Amino acid sequence: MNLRLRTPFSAAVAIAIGLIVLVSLLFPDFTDLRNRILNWAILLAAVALLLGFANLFQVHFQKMRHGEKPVYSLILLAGMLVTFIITFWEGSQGFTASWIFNSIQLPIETSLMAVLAISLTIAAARLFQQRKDLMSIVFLVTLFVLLLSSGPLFGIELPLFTRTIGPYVNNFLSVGALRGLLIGVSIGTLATGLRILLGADRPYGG
Amino acid sequence: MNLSDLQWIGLCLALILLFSVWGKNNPRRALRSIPAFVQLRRTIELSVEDGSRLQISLGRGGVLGPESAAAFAGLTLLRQVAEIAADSDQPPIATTGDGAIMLLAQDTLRSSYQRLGISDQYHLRLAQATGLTPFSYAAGALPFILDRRVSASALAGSFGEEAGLLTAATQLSGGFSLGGSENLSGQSILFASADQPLIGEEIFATGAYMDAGPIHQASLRAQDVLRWSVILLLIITSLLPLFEGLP
Amino acid sequence: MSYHSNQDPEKNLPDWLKALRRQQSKETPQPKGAKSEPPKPAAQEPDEEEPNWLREIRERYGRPETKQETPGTEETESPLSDTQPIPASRAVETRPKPSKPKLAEEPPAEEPVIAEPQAETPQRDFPDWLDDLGEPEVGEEKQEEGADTHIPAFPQGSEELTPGELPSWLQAIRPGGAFPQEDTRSGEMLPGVQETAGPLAGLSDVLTAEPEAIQSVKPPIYSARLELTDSQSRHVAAFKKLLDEEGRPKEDLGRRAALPARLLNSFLGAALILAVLLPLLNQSQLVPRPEPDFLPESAEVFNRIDTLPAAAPVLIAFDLQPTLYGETKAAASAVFAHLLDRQARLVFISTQPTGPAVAERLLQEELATLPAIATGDYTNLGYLSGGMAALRSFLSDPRSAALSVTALGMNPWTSSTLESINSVSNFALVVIVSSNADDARIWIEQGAAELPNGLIAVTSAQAAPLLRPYLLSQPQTLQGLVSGVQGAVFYERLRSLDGTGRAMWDSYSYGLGAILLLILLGGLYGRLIHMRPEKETTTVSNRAN
Amino acid sequence: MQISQGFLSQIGVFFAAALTLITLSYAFRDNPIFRAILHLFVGVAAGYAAAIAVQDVVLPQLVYPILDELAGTPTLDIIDLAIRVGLTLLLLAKLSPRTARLGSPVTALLTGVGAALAIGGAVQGTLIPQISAAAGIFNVESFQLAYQGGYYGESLQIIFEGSLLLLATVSTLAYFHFGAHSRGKQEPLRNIFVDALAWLGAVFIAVALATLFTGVLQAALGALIERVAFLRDVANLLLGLQ
Repeated sequence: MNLRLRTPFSAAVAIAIGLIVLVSLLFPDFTDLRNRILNWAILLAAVALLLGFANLFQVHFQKMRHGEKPVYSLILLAGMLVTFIITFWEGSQGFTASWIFNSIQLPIETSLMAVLAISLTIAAARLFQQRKDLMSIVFLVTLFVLLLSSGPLFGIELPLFTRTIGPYVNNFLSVGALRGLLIGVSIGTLATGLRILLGADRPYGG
Repeated sequence: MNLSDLQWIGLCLALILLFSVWGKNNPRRALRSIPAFVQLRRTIELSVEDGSRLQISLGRGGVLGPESAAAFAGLTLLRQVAEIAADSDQPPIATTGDGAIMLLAQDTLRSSYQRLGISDQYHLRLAQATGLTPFSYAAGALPFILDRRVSASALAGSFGEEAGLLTAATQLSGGFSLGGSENLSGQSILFASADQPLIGEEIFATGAYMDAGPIHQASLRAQDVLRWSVILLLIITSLLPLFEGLP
Repeated sequence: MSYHSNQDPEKNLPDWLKALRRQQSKETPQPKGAKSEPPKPAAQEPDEEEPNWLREIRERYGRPETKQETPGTEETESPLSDTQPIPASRAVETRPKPSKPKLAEEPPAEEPVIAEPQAETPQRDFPDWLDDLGEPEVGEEKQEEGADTHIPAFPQGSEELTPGELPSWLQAIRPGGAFPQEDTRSGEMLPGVQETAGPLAGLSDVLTAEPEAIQSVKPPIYSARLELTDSQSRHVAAFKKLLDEEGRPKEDLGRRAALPARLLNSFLGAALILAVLLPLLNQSQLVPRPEPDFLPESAEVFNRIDTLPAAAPVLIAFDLQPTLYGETKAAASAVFAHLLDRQARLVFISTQPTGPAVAERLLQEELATLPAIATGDYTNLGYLSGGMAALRSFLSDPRSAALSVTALGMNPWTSSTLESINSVSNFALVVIVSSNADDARIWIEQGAAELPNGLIAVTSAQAAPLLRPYLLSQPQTLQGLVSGVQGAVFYERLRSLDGTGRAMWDSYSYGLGAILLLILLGGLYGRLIHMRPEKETTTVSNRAN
Repeated sequence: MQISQGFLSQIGVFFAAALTLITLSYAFRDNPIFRAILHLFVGVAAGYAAAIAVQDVVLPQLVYPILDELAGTPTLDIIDLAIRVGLTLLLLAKLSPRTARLGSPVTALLTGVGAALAIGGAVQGTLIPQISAAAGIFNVESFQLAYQGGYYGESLQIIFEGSLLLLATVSTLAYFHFGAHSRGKQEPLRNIFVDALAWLGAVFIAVALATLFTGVLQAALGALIERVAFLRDVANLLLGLQ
């Protein structure tokens, strides 16, 4: 009884629903219940996305009203509303919606990835400039080796790297560590999830 | 030889509970030093000192997938930072690329402000969704960094390749960046480009290193035991078939 | 039943936070009407409970100003308040804190309290029942041990002061103390003058330890010319520098400091773009393609597709995000073209909202001339919302999955391609097209058991390292992989075709070479030419030690 | 309509090229036009994502069932529908700071589901499969064949490679060991055995991170090439070379 009296309602909801879903994941008998709750969660996540949309709108609307770089906010709001209305109206496969996606979103997004090629090269150069610890040195040496192994550089292939060292690093030296990293992350995830189901972590502000 | 999913979960749960009550007062128990957390504390104090703003980037991961745990760890960090710096000149700001995590960040900040007795200073824009897809989230967060509206960015959540854009911008503006992600590609980018990277499961240790409470310490001890159990199992599982096959 | 808590709201706060609140409460008189907790005896929560680092903050930057209660104003809620630029001057200075309104009544009157009347209960570290479990042990020991109520992340020794010995917190803030050496502040934030002697040695912007006033000096000889001691000159210079920096816009300072780095960045960017542009302009195809035995995992994809029966249904899990469309389209179009040549009947599904649009773009941009695409002879199941959970449900029973096309009123399961499909094992092959290893991993890990006909992947180069363990695992959970530009050009070679991959290959070769050279040159430039690094970082220096 | 669509497609190509050029200019200098493009991108991506969320989730899972219910042809049982409506309304209360607290139980629900899925995903998706995969670290079949055939060099190589994989995984895991002994004012110290293993783990982790980083770099380079090739094609189109 003490538990119930002292446990805030939100925490009780999180713990109860979390336990139900977890049990249903472990025991197939509860699949229907799980699917029902998951459908609610999927719906709520979509509504939350709309609230994110509203938040973005509100922030930039306020900025525009207060004259803080209003042109940028105006562009954002216009793009947001026009895209939403058109995509909603004619569906994501509609001509105008596809046009917006293919002519605006996709080029900018791929171009940002292209910019990343330059940013990452600069980051690696900075790493070379500034860090002198063991991990950074091993990181850089491996990076150089793997770049040499990636194929012919300036049209010249170095078989020692592409045929011998590169595959060895990829298939033996890194695979074991990647497995270790994945297992480590899964252990951390498990413990973090359990802290929430114990009610110890309450990101919902309970 | 292997443990079932239920057994793994049960073992982890039992260990967390056990370490929550056993040995928690042992003065000899400590945690290894992680430079990123030392630096994060220094950054928080600098931001309190000079009235600059910290950005806690919670990543683009949603709440309904394995990546949610990283965002939960980021929310723990947000709470700890807010408890210290919420009533400073420039309170910390949370940015995210997911609606649900944005709502949780707002909840976290609201309850922190309430605990500090400054609820009237809280407003919803302290936790923003700067974009609703991974790259647009990073693109939306860029102006904060480039315009120096934030002096430091702590990236704690699920980040992929877009992390590179944020850390590169931080470099460009002379700010400070700290980062951890559950996504391994994101980790590699953060390792190379963030001032202070968090590697592997270190992001999940945020609560314990930022003094979020004894259960976070207990959780780390449980993780330690679990990890060695896994090591043992790995050795047995891999070697057993080899010896079974010997004539 | 009541959810109201009778607990002391402060009780369950983290120890360091208790100390901070206590400090604040000493400094800040409780506003009238505020819900105040009874003061706790100091002995109950000794100072040792407070983490060192927080104590340092408090000691150094404690705000003795009394916060004045002001009525809640809209000023603090200015919509711009979260977007104010950092103050121009970030030199180390103790600025008076603006008085801030303290909320007297909480929750605010306008906030309804219907669902969670107990929401004022502070966040606890433990669930309540666990608190109960732990209480007997904490009991009396807590008062004695104080600091040991949790495992410190950093050593916490006793803090007794001995004569002539600096307390640990002061040592810690001195350069070379326990804190890392580096300072993350940008150039203009760094203090200029450092004390060199006495207990404050190493600290900056402090009053000098050797005041001239107490030095024995000869009677001064006055002259019209102002004579300055070294110390005075130093102070004048420091003050002048401070004034200069105050007067200069911060933006300029930052830009000036970063100019060499910016130039270097621009040079690196231009060089890389040139390296990929030149082969594209020449449309050269001189760089040799990989030998047929170079990528066995990609050859396996080729073999599996090449042995597919005619008109076999193939499920394409299209999780390619727009970001890496440009890079992955070469590999994806090579594999799709092969599938269509084998007259496979393609069925697309995506767990990414943008997946269907990207898939459509790929088909129309790269494969529109093929008959199956031109006539629309493929099925797009659309977007499967719900992430991993929805995917599990799709893998166990595809017909009951909530697909976006069914939401639009269509029933794809009546099409000739899908009418024979009752489970995912009915597909002759499943191909994952992904930019992200995590998306592919979910398919592999969740679907390995359900897909007896195998699983192959076409991915971005960035996903390949994480998928390699699945290629090497026994039993093999991923049967084949084509990744990145290299995979595309290799696959095209196997098919004896020149496609998008071949067109990119020379640029790829020159780009990789340029990246290698630029990293080396950029790094050496910084190290050898002694370009001042933007920030000196010790970073992970002690990670491995 | 055909003509206007063709015209729009043509315009789209030039528009995309301009956006590409401006975005790439950021690699050299942050500039106001890039900022404008950045905002456009954020807005368009948000609008697109929101429209898909409404179309693919909100309408079929909430709005259509309500309409069906009102039309007297229910597709969901009334309790399920009522819960969906109730939860959605509570979540919408988050729009205002005054009513935000009403939505906390709903965010708590999402948190609970997310935590459970994270736990399930971590254990069933990674932990168990990765440990099971360890059974294949040593290629037993090849080893037996080599050993029985008298190819001791090859069998030793199999053992060596397997040991390397195992050592890499074990030392990587050991690297993360958090527990240490407090040493007063000095830095906490880990067990010497753990520390030695962790040192080795750091080397393997650095190798693995470099492998991943190389992959990302290659992917980004691919994106850069594709964008530059696109700009070249558009330039050719403008110059009438194609």
